[in-house]
Amino acid sequence: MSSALRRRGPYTVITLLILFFFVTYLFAVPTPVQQFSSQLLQWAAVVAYFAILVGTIDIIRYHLGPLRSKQPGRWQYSGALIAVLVIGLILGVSGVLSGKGTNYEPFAWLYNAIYVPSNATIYAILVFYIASASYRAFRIRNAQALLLVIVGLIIMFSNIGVGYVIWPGFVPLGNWINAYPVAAAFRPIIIGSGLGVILTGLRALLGREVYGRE
Amino acid sequence: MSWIQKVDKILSIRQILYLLLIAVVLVILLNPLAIPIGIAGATRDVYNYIDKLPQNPKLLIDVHYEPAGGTEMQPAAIALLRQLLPKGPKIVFFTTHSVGPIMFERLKANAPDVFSQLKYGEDYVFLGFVPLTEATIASIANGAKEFVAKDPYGSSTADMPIFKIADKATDYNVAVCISTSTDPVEWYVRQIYTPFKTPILFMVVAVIGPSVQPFVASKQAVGMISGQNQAAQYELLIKRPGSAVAALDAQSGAHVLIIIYIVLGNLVYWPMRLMSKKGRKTS
Amino acid sequence: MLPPFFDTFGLWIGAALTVWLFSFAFKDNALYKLAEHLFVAVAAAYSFTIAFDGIIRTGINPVQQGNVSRIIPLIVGCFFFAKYFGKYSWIARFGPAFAIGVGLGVSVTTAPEGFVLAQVKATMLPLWSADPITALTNILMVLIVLGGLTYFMFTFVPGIRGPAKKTPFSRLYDVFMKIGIYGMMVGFGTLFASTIVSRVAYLIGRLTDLIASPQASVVAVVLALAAMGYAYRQEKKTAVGKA
Amino acid sequence: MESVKGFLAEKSGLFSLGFAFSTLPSAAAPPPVLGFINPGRTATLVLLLILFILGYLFVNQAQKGRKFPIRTIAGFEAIKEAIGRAVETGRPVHYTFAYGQLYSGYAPQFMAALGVLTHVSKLAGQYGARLITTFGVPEAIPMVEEIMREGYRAAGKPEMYKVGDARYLTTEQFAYAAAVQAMILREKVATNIMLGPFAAEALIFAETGANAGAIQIAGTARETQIPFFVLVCDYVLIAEEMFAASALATGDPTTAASLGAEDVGKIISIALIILGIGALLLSMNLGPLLSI
Repeated sequence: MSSALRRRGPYTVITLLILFFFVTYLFAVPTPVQQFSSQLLQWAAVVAYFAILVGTIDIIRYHLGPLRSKQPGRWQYSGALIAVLVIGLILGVSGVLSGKGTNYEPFAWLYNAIYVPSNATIYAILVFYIASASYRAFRIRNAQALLLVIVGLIIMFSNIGVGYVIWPGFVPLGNWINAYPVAAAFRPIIIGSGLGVILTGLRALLGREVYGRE
Repeated sequence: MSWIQKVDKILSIRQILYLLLIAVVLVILLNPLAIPIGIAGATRDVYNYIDKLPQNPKLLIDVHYEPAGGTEMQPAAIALLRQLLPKGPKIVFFTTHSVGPIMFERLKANAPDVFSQLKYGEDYVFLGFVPLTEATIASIANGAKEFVAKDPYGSSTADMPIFKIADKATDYNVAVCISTSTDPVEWYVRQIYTPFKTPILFMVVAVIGPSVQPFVASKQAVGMISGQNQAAQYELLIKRPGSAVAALDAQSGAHVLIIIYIVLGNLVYWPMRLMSKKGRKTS
Repeated sequence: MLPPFFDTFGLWIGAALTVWLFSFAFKDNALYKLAEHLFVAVAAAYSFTIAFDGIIRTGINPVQQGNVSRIIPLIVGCFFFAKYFGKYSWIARFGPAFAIGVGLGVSVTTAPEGFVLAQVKATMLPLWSADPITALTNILMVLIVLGGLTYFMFTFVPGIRGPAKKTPFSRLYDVFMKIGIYGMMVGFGTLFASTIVSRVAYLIGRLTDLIASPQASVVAVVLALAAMGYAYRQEKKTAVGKA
Repeated sequence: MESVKGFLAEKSGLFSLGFAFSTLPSAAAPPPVLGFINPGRTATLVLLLILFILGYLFVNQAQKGRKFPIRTIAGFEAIKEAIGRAVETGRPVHYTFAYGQLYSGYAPQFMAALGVLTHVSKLAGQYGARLITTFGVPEAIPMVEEIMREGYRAAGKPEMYKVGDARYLTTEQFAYAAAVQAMILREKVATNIMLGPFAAEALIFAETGANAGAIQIAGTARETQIPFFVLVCDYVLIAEEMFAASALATGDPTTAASLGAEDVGKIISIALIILGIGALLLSMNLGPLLSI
């Protein structure tokens, strides 16, 4: 029993759920069934919160490794990480239990001082990479690259004030490129991803998708 | 090594380019240039659409951006709220980004003129963080009040007057997705527009703007504000220039630097390529 | 309330972390690693808190208010933790299975209209119009879409079963493949150029914050330079040692 | 200045999109189609049924031996040459496939990346190249180890597999990115292959690989990252090409069969577009038919 549940269980759950939504979305079903489908959606959203909890536990477990083995050049960082994480957890959970949530002052201080600037900066590093990539990558090696570079330059000029000063037409031209050729260029990718979703659904139904396998 | 290869070598030193970039942005931030800004048709379309909304419009807004994207998305969000304010909007805010609650508090703090005139629970409500899944968006669309029993401040949603008029996707005049990622954008299309035909409006970072264009072109979305440049244009349209307009001068500076590097890259590349071809022929 | 000292302290930490994380672009160093680990720690603590809060508001509170069925997702959610208990780790797969099943259920049913039919419908454009710009725009759009769709076909394409003679049909296929590639280049050029706006915006945001606390920034820059110099020297030493 | 703006406003009106303002649903719900299909969803039902039935038939036929050939994909073909070059230079091949949870919306991309990895490790075994795989997907650790070990074993060189060459890093984006970046530079990789749902780190890797002078082959179905790969890398697998490459790599007939079913979906789309345009010629609008 337990082995059958183990092997077929998750796959059966996925199959039943897909079929249920297939029917309730497409066919006129009685109102209680419709309501139940809305219930299922809410349940799935609640379940998704738990994945985040597990993610945090995984991070702690991962960093306990270097800390335990005193891995040179790493254990100090892992130690600092776990210490700050635990402080953050204590502050955060006590904030939630006290009813103030994330607005609990010490916790708010922690994320405003560390999280907000770090998050913003870590993405801002990318500006350097895109700048140096522009120097080497935007070279006209062939006809395709020529088109890419010309369009890129037009869009750059249409996005900034300097472009508008040089030639006001850059703005409507950039707008046109975005609204028509670019929309058309990404349309096949969107159609493809839509078809991909449908086929993923079918493969899951047939038990051939990764979630259905043992 | 020929002189042109030496030039290439100098230009390839990444650290020089990085320092130049920081210097250009820093200098312009300290000495604004007030370069005029042209307004794109797409921005005007959004402005006109919001302008034509009836009195007391009902909106659903997903604050899906993190501090990094905030520089781009917050000005657009504030401009939208300022344009809506005279109409007496009813807004249900929520966020599918774990940092969303921080960003919402910052949005409130940075637009005191808007939020001081809206009454919590009656004119607007914040549902807090809900996980980033397609089922979540569908749940919000099927009835936000039932899904989230209490707001993050501890009040029960069941008693809030706003949910009597704005609870399900069909109640809203427009659903706004302010996003740094394509996921919520795609799920808005699939779970809010497709089943309920509720008009949706995108406010996205410039990175994902182009890839979202097909949904705007197919009229599945009523419009899109993409990136800091369009946020600045939006600020100009509502006649309240803010941080996006202020940033656009520095944008110009950085762009010009990058464009110069692109041009130099090609000026260096072609002679080198021709030379290496010649070299191969003679050898 | 926190003592006012914390406000200044917070600004200093913020400025220091900004500079240290930036230093990564120039040279990986110890202060960058420290900043990165602090970031991950607070981020993890933050998301845990926010999820915990969410579980209470959408799971436990409704149960308290009488919506008893909400206990089901709470139980299914607890399955996730089974993965830490070797023997019962298989139970953990029911959590994701439930989430994936519902996710696929709602996406498979809405994708045909939302992602395929609506896009197809929007491409049914009149190829002629009194206004030449509209007509040309429409022709261009239709060609690019058909070209892209052709490009993404893998099985049912001419000449797939062995080298075949060029037929008019296979030539047409080649032409549309080309149109598809060039169309995508327009899209990618635009995307690249737009990305610059976002990235520069991030930089502007960071520098604006640093300008707000100049002393802290200067101190942080000096420390970062020292750390980078140290990392550089260490690297040279090991390089010499290896040689 | 104002006049210029006015001119532009007029001009941009020319280019702006016309919006339908009447998209609000009408209050009275229309009755079900044929008495049981929800209004507006008939076309969805038809398309889903066609694809499900065809997909099922194709997968069935594939299991019984029908071949679904796949067109050549330049980026996939290039893997051979790129690994060859790594052997010539005596430097390693690096393969990475992004970070995240396996059981998520990105599962198809992760699985495609693992599929291509089987091909890469087979070739690495045949040519005797050292392969280093880095990734941030914890659930994939056993699969990656098994695939790499098998690649060397099949070529009769099991001793070439070293435990440390299958490197799970972390699920944290920038920690993963920093580690991969450092690895590319330290090991001076000759061939850098990147396939998977990369986010912002795509450009970091591509730039670093270019600095290390590696031949780079990259692919992702995250459309926002494709431009960086197109610009910086030597070969790119654009969006669905990645899935096709995986089918080629594993030789799994059912994967090829479902790609065939997707092709049918695209043929239907092309046919509908051409039909729709043709109907417009006869001043008929087929558009509304797609939303009955």
